[in-house]
Amino acid sequence: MANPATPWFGSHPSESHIHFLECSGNPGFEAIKGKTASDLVGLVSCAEWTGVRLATVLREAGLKPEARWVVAEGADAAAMTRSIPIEKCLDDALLVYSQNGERLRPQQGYPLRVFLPGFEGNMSVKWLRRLNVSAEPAYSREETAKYTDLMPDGTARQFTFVMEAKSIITRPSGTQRIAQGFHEITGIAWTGRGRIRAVQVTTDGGRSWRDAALQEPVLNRALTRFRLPWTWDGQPTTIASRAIDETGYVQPSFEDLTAVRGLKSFYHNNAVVPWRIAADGEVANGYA
Amino acid sequence: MANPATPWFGSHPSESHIHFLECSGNPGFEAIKGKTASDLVGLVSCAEWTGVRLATVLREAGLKPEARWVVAEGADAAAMTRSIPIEKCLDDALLVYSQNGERLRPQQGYPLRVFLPGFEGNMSVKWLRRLNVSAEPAYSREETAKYTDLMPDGTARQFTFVMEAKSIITRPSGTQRIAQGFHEITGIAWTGRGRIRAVQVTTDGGRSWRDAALQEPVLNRALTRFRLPWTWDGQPTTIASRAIDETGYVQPSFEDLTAVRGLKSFYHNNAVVPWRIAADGEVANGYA
Amino acid sequence: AERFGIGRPATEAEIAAWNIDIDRDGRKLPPGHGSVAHGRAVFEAQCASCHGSRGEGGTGERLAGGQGTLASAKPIKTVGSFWPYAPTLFDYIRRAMPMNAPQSLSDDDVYAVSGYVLHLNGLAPEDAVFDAHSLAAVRMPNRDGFVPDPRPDVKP
Amino acid sequence: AERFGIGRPATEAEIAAWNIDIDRDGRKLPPGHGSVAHGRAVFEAQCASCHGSRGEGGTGERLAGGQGTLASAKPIKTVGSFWPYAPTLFDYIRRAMPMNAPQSLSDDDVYAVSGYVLHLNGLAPEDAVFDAHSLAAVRMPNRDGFVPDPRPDVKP
Ligand code: HEC
Ligand code: HEC
Ligand SMILES: [Ca+2]
Ligand SMILES: [Ca+2]
Ligand SMILES: [Ca+2]
Ligand SMILES: [Ca+2]
Ligand SMILES: [Ca+2]
Ligand SMILES: [Ca+2]
Ligand SMILES: [Co+2]
Ligand SMILES: [Co+2]
Repeated sequence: MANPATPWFGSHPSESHIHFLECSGNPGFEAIKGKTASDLVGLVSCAEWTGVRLATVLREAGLKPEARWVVAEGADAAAMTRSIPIEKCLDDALLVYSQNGERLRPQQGYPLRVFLPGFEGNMSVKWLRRLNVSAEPAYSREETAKYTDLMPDGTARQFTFVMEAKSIITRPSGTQRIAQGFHEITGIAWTGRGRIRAVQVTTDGGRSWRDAALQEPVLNRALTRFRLPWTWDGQPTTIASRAIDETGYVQPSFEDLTAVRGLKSFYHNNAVVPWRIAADGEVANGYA
Repeated sequence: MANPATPWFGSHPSESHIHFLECSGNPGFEAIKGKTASDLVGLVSCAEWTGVRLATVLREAGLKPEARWVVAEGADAAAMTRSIPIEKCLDDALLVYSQNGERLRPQQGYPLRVFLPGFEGNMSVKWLRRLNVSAEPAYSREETAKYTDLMPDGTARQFTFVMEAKSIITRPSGTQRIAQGFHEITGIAWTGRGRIRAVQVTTDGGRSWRDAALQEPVLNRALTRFRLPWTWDGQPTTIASRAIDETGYVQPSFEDLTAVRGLKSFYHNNAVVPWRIAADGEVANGYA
Repeated sequence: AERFGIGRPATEAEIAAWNIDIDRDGRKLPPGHGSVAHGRAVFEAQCASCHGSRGEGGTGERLAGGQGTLASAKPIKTVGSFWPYAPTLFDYIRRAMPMNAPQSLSDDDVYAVSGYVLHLNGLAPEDAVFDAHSLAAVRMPNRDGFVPDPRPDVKP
Repeated sequence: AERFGIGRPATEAEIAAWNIDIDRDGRKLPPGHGSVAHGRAVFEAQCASCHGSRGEGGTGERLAGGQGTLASAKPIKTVGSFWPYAPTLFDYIRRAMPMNAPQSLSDDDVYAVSGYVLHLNGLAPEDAVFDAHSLAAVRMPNRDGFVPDPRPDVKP
């Protein structure tokens, strides 16, 4: 990483990939009462990222056998530091210089940032100034005091990197109002573990679930749109979606999730979001 | 098509697809001497198009057995008219209202346009005001006097809809200048017949060809980036790419293409573009 | 596949407002008629500024001449040399010309000026009058000049 | 896979300029030392405005207290209650604090103020002096509070 300001395009073999990027606190466990879909899961984006595989750079540099982690450090005021397991570094980790076909904007980490598909967003260190290959993680403040998930027994889970499968119905959703008759229910689903296999939608408060259609192409670790035609009979009901990813993992209900993790883990809340539809067609958060 | 100004989202089942859209005269047979990659094949784009399948609309309306063509008419000053074979209409033809996630811009056919994946761009009628289902094509001026390909024997090919496989190296390309040493050759390939299967690159003026890497996802009827690492030894040479699509079709040389079609067919020129690299690293059109 | 019951039938009035397309055989040509002589007047007044008074030499496309050039090294494609169907001339002029005021001509004027363009190409006598029947009856020189697309046609 | 021969080794000077990360065991801690007493002075001057003079009640994060609350319904996570390794305190303060002027403190001052934050948490006596050896020797109360990620953990 001697000179990251050198334009990398052309001088390094590059790839482009469409991936989501999500804050691990999207939403926090307290924020689950948000009014709109954006209140609840607005801290996710999906873009085409272009750059060099970290594996290519590490191969050019040469790795010692004891290399187990790569510590990435930003050039921001806090010199943000996160440790990346070597398996991820040699798999799909990227050093990116472009987003959606244009050079990174300053806010997105110009000139170079780490991009870790499917991992919590904080690890995709911006303004990258240094990669330090080591036998141990840094145990930096951001991977001890922060970005660890406190459990009801007082222990905290550490190195919780992958963002698990999530989905939300964006239409109809909170603060919208619908009329009786034909509607196309639609929303987005994603998983840090690969591709979305299916999204199931309930229109009767969870009694029955139907497979939604997935918009092709269903990409690895990318937002995936789903759609289901539906005719609303005008009766109050609750609609919700749940994502199932290629590992078979099923997006849990908030009740099931918090039964295991309590309400204080802050990060990695991927619970189902139910939308309640009133007789007048008003749509509201089913948890609120 | 009674009221195309009605907002369609939500009231019709929609899909989004990433496809290229290309002018059938990209490039003309005279324009083959252009200086830059953009001079040669700049009349192509790739975007995500969102809308309703034409098949869905036709199914709702009901088709008679003698329905063989759908004549699309625009609300532009010339009321542009093109005939679409019913097979395409019932396959992947779309009526689109959004491009790249935002409503169509006026220049792109707001409020609604036809989108025919892989077909010559002129047929994706903008500002759509009418679809007329019929037993025959309209034989409109745009499908007789224009958009027909004149052959050396004076006959003209008609209903030449599909844009055949094409590719071009965009880096290094005409008017650029390279230094001796490592380069990543990169460019784009596409085919109206489905997916790109392979792109082969020559760096020795056509004596040998190597498979380039294709950027995933390789989408149906979409621009596909290819890349090949290459070390230039500083000797003058010619580089070029040729696309092979999933039907096995191979992008032809300009010589092979014009041997069959002559120089006056104007449309549907998909010949290989060779770039000549001089001793000083200047890159120029190999045909010029 | 599923039917959703969306949409409604277009009304007769809605269809009529936009129902202007003419088939190649001219069966959809409207009532009305116009002479080559009147067509010359319309052309001089509304077309010649772009197309030249004899249908060539203006900024608009060349409309006359070129017969017999299609198989040559310098093919000239015009209404007379290239267009296969005369009713398409009515269709196109009515919908798209004059370029500065499309769909402003009466059907009679379109018949007349279509006739004049045919006349400029030696395909109608000075004293001809065109209507649905006579325009459909014109046999264009390049009527049989079109062949279906044989692609893929270039073998590697 | 193929090697392309791109890039060059970083120089010693380039590495030294950015080589500030400290491991949890403190082996990478730099020379230097600082007393809790001096730390109090640094803290009052440069930290208390955000964190409060006793490490709580300011706009910055709470730095002291909360021990024994982690398993409760209102867990309070601070350096004293939650942080597993004392050397990380040196690392974080040196790289990121004071927030308005990060990386402005001398290593001696960072030792001193780290010591003072430990003192505020009852983890260092009033008269302690910290250096690489003594800071690495502090055993944080929540040292063993972290467990590996067991997900997927919620069964449908
Ligand atoms: C303001 C300029 C202008 C005027 C006035 C005009 N035209 Fe045109 N005309 C054009 C242009 C430009 C084109 C080519 C349009 C295109 O390709 O989309 C054209 C195309 C045509 C064509 C098609 C030629 C071909 O082979 O495809 C015909 C026929 C035609 N005009 C007839 C007329 C007639 C008849 C009038 C008068 C009633 C008229 N034009 C008035 C500019 C004009
Ligand atoms: C201008 C305000 C400000 C000043 C001055 C300031 N801090 Fe902070 N401090 C913060 C904020 C805000 C945070 C939280 C930062 C974050 O989460 O990214 C923080 C976080 C911290 C933390 C981490 C707490 C945790 O549990 O994660 C420590 C330790 C800390 N500061 C120590 C200090 C010390 C020591 C000084 C003086 C040398 C100092 N701070 C000066 C605002 C300040
Ligand atoms: Ca590149
Ligand atoms: Ca651009
Ligand atoms: Ca975490
Ligand atoms: Ca829709
Ligand atoms: Ca937007
Ligand atoms: Ca054509
Ligand atoms: Co965040
Ligand atoms: Co064009």
